[in-house]
Amino acid sequence: MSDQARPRLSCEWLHACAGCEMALLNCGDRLLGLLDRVSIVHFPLLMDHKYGDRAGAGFDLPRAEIGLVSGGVASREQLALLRTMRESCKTLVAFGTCATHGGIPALRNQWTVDQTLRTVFPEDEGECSSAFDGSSFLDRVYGIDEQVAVDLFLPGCPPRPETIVGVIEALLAGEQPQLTEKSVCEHCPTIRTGKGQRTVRRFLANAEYDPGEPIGSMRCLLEQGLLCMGPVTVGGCGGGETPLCIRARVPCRGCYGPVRRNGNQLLDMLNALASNGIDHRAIVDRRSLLRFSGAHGLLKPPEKRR
Amino acid sequence: MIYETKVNDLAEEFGVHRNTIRNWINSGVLPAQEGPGRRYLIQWEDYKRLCDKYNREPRFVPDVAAAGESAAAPRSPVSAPVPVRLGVKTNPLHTSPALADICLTCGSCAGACPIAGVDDLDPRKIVRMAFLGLEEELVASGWPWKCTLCGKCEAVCPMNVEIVQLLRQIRARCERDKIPAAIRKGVVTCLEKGNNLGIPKDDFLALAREMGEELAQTSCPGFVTPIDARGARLLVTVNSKLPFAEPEAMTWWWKILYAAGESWTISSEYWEGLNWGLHAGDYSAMRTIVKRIIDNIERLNCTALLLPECGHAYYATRYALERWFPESLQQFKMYTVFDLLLEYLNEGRIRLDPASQTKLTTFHDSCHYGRHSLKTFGHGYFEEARTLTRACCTRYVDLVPDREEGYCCGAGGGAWADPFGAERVFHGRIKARQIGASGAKLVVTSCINCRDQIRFSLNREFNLNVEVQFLWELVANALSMTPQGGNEARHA
Amino acid sequence: MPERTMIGAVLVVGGGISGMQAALDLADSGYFVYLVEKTGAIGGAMPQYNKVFPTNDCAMCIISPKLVECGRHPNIRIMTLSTVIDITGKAGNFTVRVLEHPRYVDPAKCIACGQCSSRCPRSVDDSFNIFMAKRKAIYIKYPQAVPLKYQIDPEACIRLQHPEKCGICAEICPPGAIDFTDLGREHDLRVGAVIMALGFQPFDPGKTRAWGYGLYPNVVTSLQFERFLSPGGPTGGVLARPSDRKPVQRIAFLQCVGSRDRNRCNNEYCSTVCCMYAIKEALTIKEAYPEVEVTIFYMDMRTPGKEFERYYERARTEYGVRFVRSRIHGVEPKGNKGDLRLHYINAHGKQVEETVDLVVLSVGLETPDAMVRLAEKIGIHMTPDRFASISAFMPVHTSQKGIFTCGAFNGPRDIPQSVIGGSAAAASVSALLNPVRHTQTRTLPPPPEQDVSRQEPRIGVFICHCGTNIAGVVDVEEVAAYAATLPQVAHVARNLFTCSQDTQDLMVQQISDKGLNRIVVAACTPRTHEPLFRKTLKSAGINEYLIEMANIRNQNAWVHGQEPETATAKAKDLVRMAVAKVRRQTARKPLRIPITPSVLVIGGGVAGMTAALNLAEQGYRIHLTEKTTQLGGNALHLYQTWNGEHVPRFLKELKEAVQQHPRIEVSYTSTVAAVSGHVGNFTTLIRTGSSRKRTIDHGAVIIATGAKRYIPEEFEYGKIPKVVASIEFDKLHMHNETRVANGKSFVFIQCVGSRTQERPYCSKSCCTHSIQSAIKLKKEAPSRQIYILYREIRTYGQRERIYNQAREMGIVFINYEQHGPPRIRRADSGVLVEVWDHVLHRPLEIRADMVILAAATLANPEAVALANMFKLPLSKDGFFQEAHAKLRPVEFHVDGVFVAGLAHYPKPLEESISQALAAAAKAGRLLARKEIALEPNIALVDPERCDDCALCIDVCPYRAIKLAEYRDSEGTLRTTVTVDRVLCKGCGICQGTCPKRGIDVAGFTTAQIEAQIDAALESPAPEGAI
Amino acid sequence: MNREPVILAFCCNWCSYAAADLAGISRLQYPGSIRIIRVMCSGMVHPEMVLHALNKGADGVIVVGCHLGECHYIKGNEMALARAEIIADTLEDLGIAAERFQLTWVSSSEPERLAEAFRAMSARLCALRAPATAEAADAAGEEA
Repeated sequence: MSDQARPRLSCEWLHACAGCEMALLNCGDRLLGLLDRVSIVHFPLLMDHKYGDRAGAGFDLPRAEIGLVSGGVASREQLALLRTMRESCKTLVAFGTCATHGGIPALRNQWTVDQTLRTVFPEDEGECSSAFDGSSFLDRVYGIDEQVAVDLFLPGCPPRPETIVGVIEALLAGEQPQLTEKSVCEHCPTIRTGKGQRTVRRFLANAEYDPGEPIGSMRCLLEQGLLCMGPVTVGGCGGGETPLCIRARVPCRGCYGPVRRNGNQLLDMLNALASNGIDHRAIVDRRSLLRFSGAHGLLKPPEKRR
Repeated sequence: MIYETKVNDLAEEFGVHRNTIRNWINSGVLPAQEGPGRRYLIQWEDYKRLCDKYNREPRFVPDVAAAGESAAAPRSPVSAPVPVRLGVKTNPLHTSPALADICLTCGSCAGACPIAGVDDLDPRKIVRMAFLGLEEELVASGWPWKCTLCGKCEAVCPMNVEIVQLLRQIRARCERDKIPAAIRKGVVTCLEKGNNLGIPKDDFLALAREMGEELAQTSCPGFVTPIDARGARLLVTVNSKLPFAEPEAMTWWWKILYAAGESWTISSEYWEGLNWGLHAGDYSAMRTIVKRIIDNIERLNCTALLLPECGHAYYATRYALERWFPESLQQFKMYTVFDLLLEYLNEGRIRLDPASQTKLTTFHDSCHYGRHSLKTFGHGYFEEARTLTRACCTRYVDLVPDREEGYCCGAGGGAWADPFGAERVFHGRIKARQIGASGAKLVVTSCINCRDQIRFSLNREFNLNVEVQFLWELVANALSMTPQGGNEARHA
Repeated sequence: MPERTMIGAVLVVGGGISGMQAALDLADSGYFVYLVEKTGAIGGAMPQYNKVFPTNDCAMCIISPKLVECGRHPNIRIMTLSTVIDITGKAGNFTVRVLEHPRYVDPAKCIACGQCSSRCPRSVDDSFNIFMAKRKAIYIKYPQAVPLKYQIDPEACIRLQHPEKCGICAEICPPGAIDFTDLGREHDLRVGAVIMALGFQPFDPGKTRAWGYGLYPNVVTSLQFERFLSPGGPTGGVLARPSDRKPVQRIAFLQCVGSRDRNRCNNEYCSTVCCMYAIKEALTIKEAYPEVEVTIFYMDMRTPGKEFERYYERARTEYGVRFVRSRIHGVEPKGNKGDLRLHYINAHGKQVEETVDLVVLSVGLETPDAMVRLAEKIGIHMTPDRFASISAFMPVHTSQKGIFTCGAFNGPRDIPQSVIGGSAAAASVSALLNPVRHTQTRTLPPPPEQDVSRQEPRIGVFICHCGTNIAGVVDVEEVAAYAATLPQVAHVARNLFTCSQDTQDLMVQQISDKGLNRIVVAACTPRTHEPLFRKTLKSAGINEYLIEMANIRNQNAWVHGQEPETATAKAKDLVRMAVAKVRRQTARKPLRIPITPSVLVIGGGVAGMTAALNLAEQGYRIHLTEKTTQLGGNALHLYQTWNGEHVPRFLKELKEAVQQHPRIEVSYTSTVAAVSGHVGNFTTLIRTGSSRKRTIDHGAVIIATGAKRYIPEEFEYGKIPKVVASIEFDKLHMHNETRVANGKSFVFIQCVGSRTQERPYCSKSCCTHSIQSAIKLKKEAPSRQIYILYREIRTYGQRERIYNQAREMGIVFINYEQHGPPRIRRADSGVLVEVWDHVLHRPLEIRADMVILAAATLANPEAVALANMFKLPLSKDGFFQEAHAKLRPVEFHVDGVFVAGLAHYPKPLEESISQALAAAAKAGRLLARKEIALEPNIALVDPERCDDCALCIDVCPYRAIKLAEYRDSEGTLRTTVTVDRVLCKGCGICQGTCPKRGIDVAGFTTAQIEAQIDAALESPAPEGAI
Repeated sequence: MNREPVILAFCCNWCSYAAADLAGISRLQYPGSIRIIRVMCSGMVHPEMVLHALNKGADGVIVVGCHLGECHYIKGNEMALARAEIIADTLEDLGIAAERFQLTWVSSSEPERLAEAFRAMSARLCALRAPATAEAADAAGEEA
């Protein structure tokens, strides 16, 4: 298929780490097949592409059928870039949890820009600080859907490579990509009885299990008293198999974001604990439960709290 | 600790008149110092003593005293009185369960009794003591004599404990030389000389004739005091207090009898209309005195009897007749004052002019005619009294409460004659309050004790400023003495 | 009686709570019931009350569902304004002549619109409000009356008195229901049994002037006061002095007015309920007006019932109600401003005079003369206290076979005892008429139900005027116009009374005419009226759950009465919310499961045996487990009942009857080891002896595990041999042991272990028991000295007679409440008891040959395990906690489990027997249905959302949620969350827990709640929002 | 515009909803901006519903259950109590005033208590608004 005939794929990254892009590249043989079917018109991580007049009115991005945007929106520049992406792409995919829910960078939302800057670049530690006046920062880190309309949410930190390719392939085929709407627990094989511990164990504590036995013979980590975010986190990391962290016999960290798009992982998790009579106040930093989904106004700086 | 109060407040607290409080202060019964602003300063102990005397809950309790007074606190064995041993002796007062056993100890009687608390006793305690066998203590106590046997306690008792009967039994059990002198003397004199005051026969007859003549001159032409008139229908007794102290009071009845054209007589012997055997708990005396009346009726061939002045006399006589001489009641009719007056009124034998009395008038029920009669004989003379009173006045008001629930004047049961003046006045405070509250200016009653207590004692002690009349005095004054054809004829 | 002549119908005389309960139990057990009521509406006395003790429930609210249930039961025929004239025939086949007095209003036509009443020119005193308010000559007894049909008071009606005059009501009555020519009718009813629930009348204190009733306006009876407190009463619930409408500062309650009195009346008995209702009224005042001083003057506070003592204590300590032990002799006015004076003697023996604003006379209960005459006519023996004469062993049987009795006609009693009596009478009738069960009843087949699940919602909105209750405040027309604009609303109607029978018919019509498939009723509260409308939907052929109510009366018009605009706006919001919710309503079907027709009775005491025997006679198989080796339980220690009946003889007969009954199987030395299943289908593991186990299937269970006795630690018990507990004494006494035989002086000490801080409850039967023992001792040898040291003598009801008898015999009663408990010392040849006298306030010393301690009754410690197995609550004192202290006294919230006897609370024998019969009635009523329909408002798992995270499992209080294993299509073993439809009660705790909306209670789904929230906040933009 | 604060009240079927009915029977008055949503048990209310209501513009949310120990469903109100803590925590995280959410207990016989809870919450929310209103007025003044 000629470059002209192939559907165009545009990839942009905002407040992100490149992990999602790496995941896309990590999909092995299927990448080759994909490259045959799409024309990558924009992908800053892979190839140099001029943005046009950076200082002037805006960016100049190629039009594309599919746009992948990773990372949340943290600066005015990223916002402008995102808007341009939206205009230039037919189908816009929020790519990875930073894009869908702010991700790790949105932990910043607990503080004001000023506080963040002063913490990260203390004034007495060299001249770097002066380079950032903060004026280019937005007041907080946004999920991209807070700023523009998004057609598809593909969460994950990073999303599973096979899923990424599957989504793109589905879009190419004109189908609605099938992503699970259920939680991590759906494919978690651990033994659940509904009778859990009444306390939350320290994060550093290990799960109890027999290393010789399969995962399926291990007791549910939450019921063991480990703070497993599985029930409130949307699944998909295991691709229909045992979720990744569980495979490593560590509790889910919640990296796919809330199980329902508008859900609140913190609230749901605390509610789950409280309803089961577990002392939720034992959690050292409860807001860390929003470590992947602090956008959408769920994390706020302290002075705004009345 | 000083209790600071005003005379008014203290009077209200104890339910007595301020004059009484002043009397107490002046006489030293209640030591008090005059303080600023017309206040009196009273030592807590003195105030407490007064409260104890009338067994009233003190209104003012200093914190220090309260701490030591807590009733719930266990009493130390050292200060505790010697326990009463129960079940040791059998109880001779214990003649019937209705006298005490059935008592619920509910306190109704003690709450109703106007002198409950005096001497730290009340009807409930009396009943309880009788029940628990503390008879000697009871008999030695002055309380049964301070009690007017008004029967308010009995009327309210849900178990119908016969408290008055019990008290009479206690009175009866008292050594004769221990009972109040006046009562003892009255009974003895009556038995010996025919009347309580020992008025000689000649003196009485002379006085009766003289009063009759006066009456004939003033309002009843042709009236002659009928003495020993054989064959007269009605035998009328005379309360010895009247010829002794206020002879003209006899003539009110005479005037009515005259107006009604009654055929009546007074006996020259044993004309006494009192029967203090009842008060003394001396049933034998009571019986003797009643027997004399029966003898008089038989001797004079009368068919009806009237004891005109005194509630207790009617009651005692009726009681004795029913108990010891039931056959006599078949032979003659025993009238109450009300029965007779109503009969005259209803038969048109007398006519009454209400306009003769324009003061606001009330009627005070005698315990014996009212409550006791109701209880003992099945009928209390409540409505009759009011019908008659209303017929003689333009404005009438009831006392509240009255009738069966009425309060004793404070002088019943022989108390008018007894030496317990303070208690009598204290008892009368409720009557005084009632009269005051009614606004009546004229109190009508049917018993000489009641009249005297209200007229002489309560009027003074409580500044009542009311006129007190006998019912028949009121009736006599209201009589329309228009010439009635038959009157003279019948007398002739 | 040959079975073929028996009749499967029952006459219940009296429409009070007891009669209603009997009627409902019988009608549901397969018998047709005629419920004859002498007034124009059923309900009896309860609708007049403001609240009920000790739950403080609103009386009207708890009784109204029962009223409605009676009103619409296909097998209950309510005959109002009717009296029984004569009963002939015999058990199984009676003919009853009933006189139905004219109502002058055709109930079939009357729509209760109230126009007649509003136009009626004649006002008379309203007896429902005890003459403190007026009603018209044409009236309904009370607004919630069943049947809700107007009636004409012929005495008051101008037209009926003067045929040429008035007649306005007939002219304006829209359906033309008024008929001045109505005549009385006589009916001859053929029934198999009769239940006399004739009720009581309050004592009339106006018979004597002492209390000032009728003389001073500020003296009222407790029932009048109840009306004052009632929001529906003459003052609208505002407390004010009748004389001058001034606020009240001081209130005095005078107890025992018309009770325990042989002087001012002839009611020697205790009316049982007055202490508690006085406390209740006092509490109600204190809650509403804490500054008001409330004093209760009493002789003995009689609070022997369950939770009564705590109620009393709470009134005293928490609410500051003052209790003064002194009977008030009378009430006098003070001044002319309406104040009242009380003079009394306080506990210390001191004189006290007090002024109060209001005196409430706690009037007693008595049987109306007409009822006494009726009883005489049909040959029912009466007690000297003019109540039906009943045996403690057969507490609902009259002296006439086949005629039963219950409620206050059996002696003064409170609501739960009346309810228990009603059920007990029903059980006894059920046993008698079992052969002809279901012969007179009818079942109406429900119309076929159309499937609306695929239809677009077509919502019908019915907006109620509720007379003027709603329309007087809310602009109903505006609301209706607004409702019509809402999406998917296909029809809007306004009704004067949406709940009236005619509107129901109209609704059915409109549902079919307009093709409605979801209904919103904007009216009162779903708590009372939803069942009614559900039934209407059902008869209209659509699923009964496709309804939502908008509460625009109780929660709108009534609470914003002064703000019509606000109320109208709110009504619109509420309608919009209801529409939003009903749109998402789905059809539901109750789960019907067959019932195992047998009953497990746990405990072989009198309660257990009575229940077992009755149910066996009703035709069910019974398994009775007894943990010891013999039947009899605590009654084995009893000698006689309060009225002198011989217990051992009764017990022997009962045991034999139980042992010989073919349908009863008894397991001795047996206990319950495990329980599974649910109402209708329990499976219970019984352990017999140490090892043998067996499984029993049963549809219901009756817990009658009894109680145990307290072993005293006080009063030198166990140290001095002459100090014994009462139960031991009874044995010694029965055998005339030398200590008893030679004894000259006996001291009984009451409340040993009861009414303490540790056990703040009264053991209820000890006063009666000690007095009986004392009387027996005294009868044996009148010279014996007998002392009963007590805190409160609680010979409630007609037991007061034996208290009176005891005193009359010279038994000494000494109250040790004030001065502390007696001191016991060993003496040379006996025991020295020192106690202070409560009247003389002096110490007394008694040399006793024996001291008998009335030891408390304690909860059976084994109840805990049983409660856990059946998931039943226990009270703080360890007794089983019934579902509702007033109206569900033998049931639990767990269906199919019932309680009777001492397991519930300490009580005397006849109350245990009554309760056992009541429990049998409930079990029988359940089994008679043959299958059970379970409420479908339960949690449902959405398999689309649920991912088996198991968070909901542990939160379920009923353990209804489980992880079930299954193999998926590929054969892998997987788990899934399942809800047990029977165990689930629909609380939605799971729903509140689930992070993914994977589980929802039908009818209250998260989506519905969310829709309601959205609809609520959809109103015109909240300008100036915070 | 001086609007009364809009409050959503989740009332459990057995106690508080019954009390709300009784408040009507007793003719108690409370602010007209209360909207009651009937739930079977206070334990049915998911914290998300509270947040949802506040996000949708409710000025306050009150959850009313049976008194502790008196839950019709044994422990639903304890559940609500535990959730109230996390709701409070979450509101803090979201910078929403704690006054906007309240959990309280009312038995079916305590209509006055319920009405008082409604009145008190409304008053609290008004008080909360007062400074904001002042600010708004200032702002309006500046604009002018």
